[in-house]
Amino acid sequence: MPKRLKISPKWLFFSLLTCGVIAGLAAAGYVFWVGHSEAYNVTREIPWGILISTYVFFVVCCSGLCLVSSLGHVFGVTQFEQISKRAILLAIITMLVGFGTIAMEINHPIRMAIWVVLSPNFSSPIWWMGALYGGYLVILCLEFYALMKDRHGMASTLGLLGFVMAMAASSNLGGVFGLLEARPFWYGAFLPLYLILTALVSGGALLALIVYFNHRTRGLPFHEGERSFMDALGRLQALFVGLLAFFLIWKVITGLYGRPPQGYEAMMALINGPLSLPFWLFEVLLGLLVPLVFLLRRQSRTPQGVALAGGCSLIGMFFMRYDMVVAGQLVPMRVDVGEQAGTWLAYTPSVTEVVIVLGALSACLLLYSIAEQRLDLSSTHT
Amino acid sequence: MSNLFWNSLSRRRFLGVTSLAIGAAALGTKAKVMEALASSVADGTAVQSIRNVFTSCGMCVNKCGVIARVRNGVIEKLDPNPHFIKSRGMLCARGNAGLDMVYSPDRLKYPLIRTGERGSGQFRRASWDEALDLVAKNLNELAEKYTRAGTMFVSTEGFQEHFFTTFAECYGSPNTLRHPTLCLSSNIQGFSATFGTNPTPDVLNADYILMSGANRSEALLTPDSIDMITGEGGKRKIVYLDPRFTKTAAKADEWYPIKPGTDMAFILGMIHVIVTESLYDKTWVETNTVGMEQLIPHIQPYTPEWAEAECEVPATDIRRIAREFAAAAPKAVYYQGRRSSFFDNDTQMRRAMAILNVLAANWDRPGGMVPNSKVKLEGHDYLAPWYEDVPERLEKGDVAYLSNKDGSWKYFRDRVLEGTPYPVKGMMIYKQNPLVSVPNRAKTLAMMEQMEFICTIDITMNDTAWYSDVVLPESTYLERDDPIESLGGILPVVTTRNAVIPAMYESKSNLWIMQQLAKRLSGEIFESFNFTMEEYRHHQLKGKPQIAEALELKGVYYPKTTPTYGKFDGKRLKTRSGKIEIYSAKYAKKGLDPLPVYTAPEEVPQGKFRLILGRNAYFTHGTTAHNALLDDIVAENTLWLNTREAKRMGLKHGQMVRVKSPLAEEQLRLQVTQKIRPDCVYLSHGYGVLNKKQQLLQGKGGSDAALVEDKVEPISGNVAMHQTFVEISAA
Amino acid sequence: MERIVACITVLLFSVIFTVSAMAAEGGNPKKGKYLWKKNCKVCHVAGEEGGVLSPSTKTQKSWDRFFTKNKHKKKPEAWGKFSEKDLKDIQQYMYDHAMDSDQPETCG
Amino acid sequence: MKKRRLAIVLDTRKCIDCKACTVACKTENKIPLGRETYRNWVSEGPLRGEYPNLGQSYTPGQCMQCANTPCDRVCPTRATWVNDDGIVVVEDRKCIGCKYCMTACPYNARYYNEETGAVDKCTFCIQRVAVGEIPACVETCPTKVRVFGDLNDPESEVSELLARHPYRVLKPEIGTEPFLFYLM
Repeated sequence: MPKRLKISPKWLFFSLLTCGVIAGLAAAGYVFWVGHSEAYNVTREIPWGILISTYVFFVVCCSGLCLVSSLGHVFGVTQFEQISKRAILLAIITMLVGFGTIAMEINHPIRMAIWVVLSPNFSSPIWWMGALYGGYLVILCLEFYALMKDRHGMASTLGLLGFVMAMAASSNLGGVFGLLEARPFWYGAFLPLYLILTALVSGGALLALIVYFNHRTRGLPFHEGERSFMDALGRLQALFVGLLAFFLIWKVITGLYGRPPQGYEAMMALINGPLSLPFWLFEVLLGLLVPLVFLLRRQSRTPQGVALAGGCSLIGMFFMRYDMVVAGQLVPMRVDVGEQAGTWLAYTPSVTEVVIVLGALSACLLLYSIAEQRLDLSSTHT
Repeated sequence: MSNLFWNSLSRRRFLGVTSLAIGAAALGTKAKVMEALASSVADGTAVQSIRNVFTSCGMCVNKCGVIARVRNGVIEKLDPNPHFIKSRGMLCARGNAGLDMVYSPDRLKYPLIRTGERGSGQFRRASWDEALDLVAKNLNELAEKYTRAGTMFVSTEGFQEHFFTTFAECYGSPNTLRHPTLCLSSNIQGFSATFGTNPTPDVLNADYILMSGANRSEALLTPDSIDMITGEGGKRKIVYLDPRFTKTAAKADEWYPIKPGTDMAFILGMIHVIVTESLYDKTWVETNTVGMEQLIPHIQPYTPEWAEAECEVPATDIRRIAREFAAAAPKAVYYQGRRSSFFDNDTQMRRAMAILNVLAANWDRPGGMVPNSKVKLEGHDYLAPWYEDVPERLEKGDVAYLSNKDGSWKYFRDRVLEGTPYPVKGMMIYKQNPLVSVPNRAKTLAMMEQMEFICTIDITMNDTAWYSDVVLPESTYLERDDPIESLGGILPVVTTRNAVIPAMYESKSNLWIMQQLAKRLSGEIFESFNFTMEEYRHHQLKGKPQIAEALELKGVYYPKTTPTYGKFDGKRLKTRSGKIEIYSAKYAKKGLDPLPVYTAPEEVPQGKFRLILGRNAYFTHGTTAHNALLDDIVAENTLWLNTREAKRMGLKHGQMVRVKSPLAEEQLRLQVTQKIRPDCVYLSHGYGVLNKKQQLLQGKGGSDAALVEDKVEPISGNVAMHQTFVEISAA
Repeated sequence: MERIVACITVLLFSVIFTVSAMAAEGGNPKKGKYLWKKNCKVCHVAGEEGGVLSPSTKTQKSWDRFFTKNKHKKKPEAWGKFSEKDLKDIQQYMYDHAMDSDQPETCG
Repeated sequence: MKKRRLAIVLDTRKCIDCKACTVACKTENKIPLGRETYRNWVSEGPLRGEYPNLGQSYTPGQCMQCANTPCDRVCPTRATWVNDDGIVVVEDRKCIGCKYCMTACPYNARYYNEETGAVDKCTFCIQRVAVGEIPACVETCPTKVRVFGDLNDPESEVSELLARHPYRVLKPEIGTEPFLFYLM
């Protein structure tokens, strides 16, 4: 009889994530080998695909973590302080992974590093994106250092600075899209504000998950204080998600009302077009309605309920980024083929693109899990 | 090893190598390229070797003027020659894509001898000596066994085709078979029977142009395609008849989706109006033509109302168009187009067209039908040996008016298959690709199957080469010196080809190949080929130094820049009567209709569609589909089906469909469009190949040659390609 | 069906006509071409004694007249070396490719 | 020397959609093969009417060399700019391949060139213009749809054409101030 192999859940969890990361790295290697045009399904009409939307997902998560966790050590909402370290650590990780994802999308990341410094264009939202997120990363690192070293004064100051940077960076990221006159679906002040709000939703959702899984994996019971924290977080999330629902409703209404050129077609791509599945199933149902139901009902606003709502929101957010990035490009800039012209262009991510995204998600979880194992992230205030 | 080198470089890389070259030389960025070029011009020192070579395009029959730019031995760009008046200083997509003919990785690179079954594509590389010896041996043996008529010589137009037909004549075979009976022979026949020649419509100066299926925006013909658009357009009107809404239709003032095969009814209806309403110049017709008195009674039954029932163009429009046409005369022209291999009544249809032109009194007048001018060059004299006991052309007598030089593809192939009156067992092919270009591919295959020897000279492994025993690589038009060529037209030009770069791989010019074969056959035959291209060209220009000088300076010679009209005034035409023949006594004598008599085309059977063929501006016949630059524009042919019919049949745009004709079934992608009559389907020519070598064409589109039945027009021997009915179903 | 009959009739007629024309003239045009090129073209090119001449210089009628009446009046001795059969062959070639012959124009 | 403002005036009524311009551009500018790699194009307009009353227009286009230049504005590394002749150029070595300019261009005039490793676009054949030649697309066009010239020269053919004829630009509502003018 061979010795019975015992597979612990932890072992399985880590090996799965490691496999994901390896797959992602392999895909990245493949991209370096064959080149972007071969590996990716992005086209000249739709130059930005799932890698960009995943990047947006990650960096907005990062901003959100910072914004929500600032409620603790910046604004002194004590209930939130217990998770400051974890929030900042995850923020750093999501940003790094986000940067990794966009590095795969950009053809020349090294050229970028050189020329954004030597030849900056201050009118370019992407330049500002780099500058803001770069600066923000430094602040996050310092803040994490301060938290780990229990330098609360420094942490608070840096937290405040980080809060401002998070607002600036995420709204500027909205500006990357919102400043393109060529793309009516994106153009305008909506996206910068929307990105701040979605940052809050993502941040809240992630915090709920952090707290919940911290307890679950360590087998800790939820004490009264933690239950009330989760309840407060749940209420806050309900507010954010509710606001988001209104944002979305008005975006849809303005997209359809009067059928604005191009904006209408892009909106229809979501409502009854190539993106309707991710839109209705993931973005609306899973991302908005399910969390709202869990968060508004007192009975379900338990730690589990809030965490579940957070998980759903987060999945919804991932698809929401995808919908936003792709829908803005689906309407042709130019009709080339006369009679045969369709309303929409086509984009489906390639296997390589999907594997890179899965690798990025795995890397994010893996890094965080390792950090949880290696560092003492428990709050000194509890 | 050069072939391996080219194999290892992908197409993309090729273009990349040159771009790297320019990049490296000019220090990086495009902005720098500009600076480098600017400075090199400023101080007069070129950084690298750049040559500009005058030559003529070889991508289709037009032979437009080209300036080839060669950088460090690589052809970098083909530009139009602005002096080349025939092409109005332009170069089309194909002309620009000529680069890929030279640098395509799929080019034939060295002589090949078949090792496997025919059609298996198994060849081995051979030396020129071995391959040529084998061809000569077979030619001798075939002559021995089947007489010299037992080998057919298949070719199509080109500046070096002459050497091939000369070789055929010197070898002693009467059986040369060229492309005109797949193209325009009925057109030539109909117009020549009327005018003694096939004149050129003066598109530039015409005020009123009628066109039947001559798709000049897509089947480009210089200068007509350009003049149609850029002519003095103030009073210009174009009326266009075509079952398809082509790009020419998009440019026309009026488009009528005429019922295929009924153009003659439309024309007769117009003639009826012009004759009965006396809208023609009676004095002119009286002095210059014969047969008006027979036409007047002949045309009586062909009223516009009758015509409407046949051709589906409203009688009121026919009447109006006839009156407008007559009012615009003599600057009104019924443009005869080029390919006329549509229906079995085509010669008579072109006769009707010619007669309508006669009634416009536009012969040899501005904006009318102008007889071609041509600059005379010294001909190459040769003396083909005399062989006793060589029979006449195989299909002699099968066609009312058979061209000795061109033959008639349909009848010839049938005779080979029957083996009567004598067997033909050898096939020499130059530049033509009959498996793609001749309707009823199965028959062509069967004909090739019964051949004892087939040799193809081409630049690419096309279907015909694929089924050959010996394949000889010719150098492309950009790698050869060609004879001086005189191109006729309203404004004739003289042009030539100069080797832009040396021939790549082991490819050779056709002249060289013919010389080598001649040498191997006999000293007497070689006598006719014993010259260099330089000597040949020198002889052509004997006593005409002005041409040599113009070719040197401008790449083209033209004696005049404005047309001469009326040069035939008072002169005898090349008809029996010496006049324009409305009534053809010559036809009457042969038992043919002396005046065009309308016969209605067969109705489309229930549940079927009429298959019609055509072109787009991105490739030439079967020869340029395999061009990477053009493949980027159109990658395959599609089957056009009217939107209404597609809806009725539940077929969707872009899906694969089966097209079934009585001969074959092909599969291709469906294009649902309003741009075609509901009773027709259309596909463009040149796809659905059999060979496994032309990478870009593998699995692309369907073959028209496989589907189309070999119906024929008996007066000219031209095939009738629009008389095949097909069934469509989802694949 | 009618059309097929028509086609066959046309074909029959054309065959009969070609055959009868041949019978009437009796020459072998290919041989005629050879003889013409070999013997006559020496003088009948630009700058030579005979001046430029080709089959398409004259009409069928004038070729017939030339061979039956004129018989190379300008230089009868050039005529002498041909046999009766040779002359028939040359005449046939000239006739077949005369200015108003049935030989159609071509392409390229 | 007075600054030039180079422009192309197009008479689309002459365009037969033969795509000579596209192939000429591809060879002149060493553009990699592929259906997505091109600097200029001919658009088939929507089919007007119902069978048998149909109409269709063909509209050639390329980079509009906008004066109010969205791609220039958004490029993070200033790899693209408008030169003294009014031509929007790309400096390959500075291009990071973020493709922001591609999303910013309302005409889809840019594509990523894998061989040069940079976003690429029409430059009015800057290498030809520098030595006094006209762009390849202008030269090769059978029906001479395009006329190329300097709008700062009141005597130039483009200036005259724009003075004499009504014209339009593409997507004027976006405010890009394009320098490709379409005669009406």
